[in-house]
Amino acid sequence: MTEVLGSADALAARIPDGAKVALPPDYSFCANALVRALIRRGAKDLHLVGVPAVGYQADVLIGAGCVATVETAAVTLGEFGLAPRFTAAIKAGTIRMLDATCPAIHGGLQAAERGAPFSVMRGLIGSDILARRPDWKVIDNPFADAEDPIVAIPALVPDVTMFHAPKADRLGNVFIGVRRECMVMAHAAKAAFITVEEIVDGDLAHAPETASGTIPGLYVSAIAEVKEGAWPQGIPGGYGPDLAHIGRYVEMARSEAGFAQYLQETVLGAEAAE
Amino acid sequence: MTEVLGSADALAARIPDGAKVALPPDYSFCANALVRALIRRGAKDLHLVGVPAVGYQADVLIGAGCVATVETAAVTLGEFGLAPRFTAAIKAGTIRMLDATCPAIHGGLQAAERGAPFSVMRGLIGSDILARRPDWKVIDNPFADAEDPIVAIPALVPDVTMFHAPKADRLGNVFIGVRRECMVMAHAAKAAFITVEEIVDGDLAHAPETASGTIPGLYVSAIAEVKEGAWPQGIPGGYGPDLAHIGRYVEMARSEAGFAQYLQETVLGAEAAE
Amino acid sequence: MSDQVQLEEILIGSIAGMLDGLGHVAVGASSPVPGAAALLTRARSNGATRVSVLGSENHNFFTDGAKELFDCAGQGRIDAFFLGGAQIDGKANINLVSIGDPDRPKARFPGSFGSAYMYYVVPRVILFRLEHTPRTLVEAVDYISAPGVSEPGVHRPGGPHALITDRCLFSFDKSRARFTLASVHPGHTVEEIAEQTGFDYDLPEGGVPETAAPDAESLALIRGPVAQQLAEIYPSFASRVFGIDKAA
Amino acid sequence: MSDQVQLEEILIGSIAGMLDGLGHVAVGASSPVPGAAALLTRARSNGATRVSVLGSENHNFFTDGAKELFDCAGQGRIDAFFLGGAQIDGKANINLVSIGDPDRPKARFPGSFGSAYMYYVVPRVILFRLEHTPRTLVEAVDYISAPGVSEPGVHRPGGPHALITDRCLFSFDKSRARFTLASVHPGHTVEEIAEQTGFDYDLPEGGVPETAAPDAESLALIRGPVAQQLAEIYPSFASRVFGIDKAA
Repeated sequence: MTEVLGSADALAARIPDGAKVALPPDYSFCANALVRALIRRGAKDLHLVGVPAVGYQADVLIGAGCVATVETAAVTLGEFGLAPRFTAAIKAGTIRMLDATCPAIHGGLQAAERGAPFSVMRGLIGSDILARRPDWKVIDNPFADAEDPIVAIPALVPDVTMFHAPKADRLGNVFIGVRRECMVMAHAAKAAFITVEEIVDGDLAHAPETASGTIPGLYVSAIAEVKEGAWPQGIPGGYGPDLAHIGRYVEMARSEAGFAQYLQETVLGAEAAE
Repeated sequence: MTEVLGSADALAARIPDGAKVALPPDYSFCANALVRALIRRGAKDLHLVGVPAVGYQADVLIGAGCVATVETAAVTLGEFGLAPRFTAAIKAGTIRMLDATCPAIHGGLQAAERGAPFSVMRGLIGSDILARRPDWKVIDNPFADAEDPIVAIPALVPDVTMFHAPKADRLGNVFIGVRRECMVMAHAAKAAFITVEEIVDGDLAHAPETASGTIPGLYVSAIAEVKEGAWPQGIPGGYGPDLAHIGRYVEMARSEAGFAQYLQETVLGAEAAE
Repeated sequence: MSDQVQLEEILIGSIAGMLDGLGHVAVGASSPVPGAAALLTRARSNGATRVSVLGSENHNFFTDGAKELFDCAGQGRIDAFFLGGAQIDGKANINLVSIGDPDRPKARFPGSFGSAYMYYVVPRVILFRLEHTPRTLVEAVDYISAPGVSEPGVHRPGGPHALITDRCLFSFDKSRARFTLASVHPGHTVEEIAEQTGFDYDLPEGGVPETAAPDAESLALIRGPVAQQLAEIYPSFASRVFGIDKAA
Repeated sequence: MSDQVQLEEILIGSIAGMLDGLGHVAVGASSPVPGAAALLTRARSNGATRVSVLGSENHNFFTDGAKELFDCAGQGRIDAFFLGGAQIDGKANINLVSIGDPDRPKARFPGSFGSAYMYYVVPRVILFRLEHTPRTLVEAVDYISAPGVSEPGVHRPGGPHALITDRCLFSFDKSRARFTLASVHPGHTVEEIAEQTGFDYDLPEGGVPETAAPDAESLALIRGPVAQQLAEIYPSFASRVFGIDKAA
């Protein structure tokens, strides 16, 4: 059964060092309170998977030294430009980068969702993305009359999927609406730790107005109610991003010292609040 | 843009002879008014694809001589037992049967949805299903250390997807709720012809309580409002099946003469009403 | 409903005994006895065992369409499932398709449904067949919807665990691809099983026990909450076996 | 906003000219000029052209999550898309990843996003790069996020159609894997393009025309409804170029 926990920090305690952690893109449901809790608990050697891209979440975790590997189609702060701690880490060679392309991330997760060892996809052939991914294979399309190489992407099984959703019920059902990548991420992963704006009464998986956008509790390891748990990002259909804060982050994170001060102000002292 | 047509018969006129037509299972959204309209227009040589199983819809179409091929994991009338016209046609050898298993149908449609030439799936090896499907291939899993045969299912691209949904809007957006197989069927097919209980005002793809269960009009070729268009089957969340009618169907359809009488009573004279 | 323990109740109790402690049991459409067994297991677990009954509104939480059952099984999230067969043979091959030449069969059944996947990936598949005769339990099936065992090298985490019929319970040994007669239901005999079974099977050392009836607590659960829940999904079964009409 | 036609308006009109008559144009995140061009095309088609703008609430109808854009393209339902690149070379290879050795790069960019798929499957990909210098338009990219052309035998229904910059428009010939200078924007010269372009390209016979400004009707649409729609998606762009604040 889905555990109902009291805080993002309680969820973070269940995400082990070295875990392969799937994160949604900035325009989806980012669990930033849980990101901060992971930093506070001193998480190490995380393998982040951006589904299919990732931004602030990854940058903060990288800056705080929690990350060994980033696997994604892009790391970007959108209109704020390059992610400073990611860029610094790549230049310094302190994280391993597994560049991908969006549908390869989706295809790997869908293979995991289907219990298949791999998915095949068009594209990629002739790119340096493929050339630098020996874990992907080019095979022959067995249905083609002539030579027809196609890329096989192995099942991508996250140890943990984490995101911040608008609501859950006490049975562990989590409403994600049209942010369906969060459902695939939960299906594909071994565990899902989800913060929500609100834990509500009733059964979201059976109420007609929510059922089609709800992840059943079967796939949800634990939830915690965390108000504004996406901050400083927004939650689609809810509040918007805190653009002033993100702008300040980008300024401070240009230097290691500035980033350390940001962590001190925004993350390390925030335990009581989350 | 999605066409809004006046009747099931107008939709049926757009479904050509020989089309590969995807149909949902009995417990989903069956477009039986459109089935009757296809019979009235004298459709021929249809290749039915049951996603993943099919029942009354297929049996009536087979009995009326509209069907050349059935591709599905099962043809069943559920608690009413075997589908009589299907069974008779199989014994007489008058239709081609492509037996499948449920996840092979889903895998083929998902390959089509993804624009991939095939999906791979576990299972099937050693079965007569596989032995009798030369259009499926066994390939080596390129990610395995040892021999690891796995079945490749080619993309299943229906010419037409047809079903009966609770509602659509005038933009062609169609609400299907948790009956997500209907969304995959629409994504995978070249055309989708959909009857609905009701055409409503507004934009279902943007209203929060319907968006997550809505197929965007991009995938919908044409719709028609047909009240009780699933009859004699029900529509989940709406009306239930007409068990007395289905029971009578099963009795009448035991013989060719009885089926002909059923068609005369239920289908051929119903044009004005649909 | 009489006070005597009915065959269905023995079957329900016996199947539930094979499900206790599992996390998630899924039941296909039109399977009232396995469905009742799964609901009994859930009741005895105080809800720790999840149950998915296809075709049920209340006991089915899937929200991703017809594919989710199979995806869920492929993810390793379904611990037990039920399959039947027009024919079942001594190697636990099942036939859901046809008798005779499949191209011009003497009998045609609905089809294989998800068996050719579920049988491979669900760890504990329980075969359930109420008609136990030499016609249904055969030496070799006419059509293999799904094989009981696979060649080495074929990925197969799942497979048959047992076969329960209206006469007896067989266990299945995957390494030897053979059934063993595990117990005989009350009122039936070892000799009768031998006569009515078309395939070879093993007998346990020390004799064949009688299939146990459910204990009093389980019987109360079966006749109480389980029967009530069943009435929503299988009204005619609940009415016939438990005399319960579907709740409004 | 002055009455003079601005560079952005010329770009918008020029791109829209390559989109007219298409059924569905998709625009990636952070692409205001291509987004405006797609919206202009839709306005000129009376809504017959569908437009999907990633990151927009109003102009994005997808309901199947982040994968739907790519699925939709794979199904052949997207006729045109836009890509850029930190570097673009003369064979239309694009680099969205890094400069120098990718393991210890001199510069690192966000990454390839969906380019290594969309570039292969969308029939008409328009490359868009506002900084036209020898540093961005290079002989050979340092990292191929997606190649401009593919070997025979590689499934590739899609690919580059044109490259538009702040100085000019190049067309692309897939069979020869070469760009041709198609037109030069007002205020720029053929000589300047030669100086500022790091790759070889062809010149058309009969001279290089000037890129046409949008006609009066199109200009009115750009400055009217298109600018209003743009303000929802790209408020800072709409404010800077059209002096429009985001609608409430």
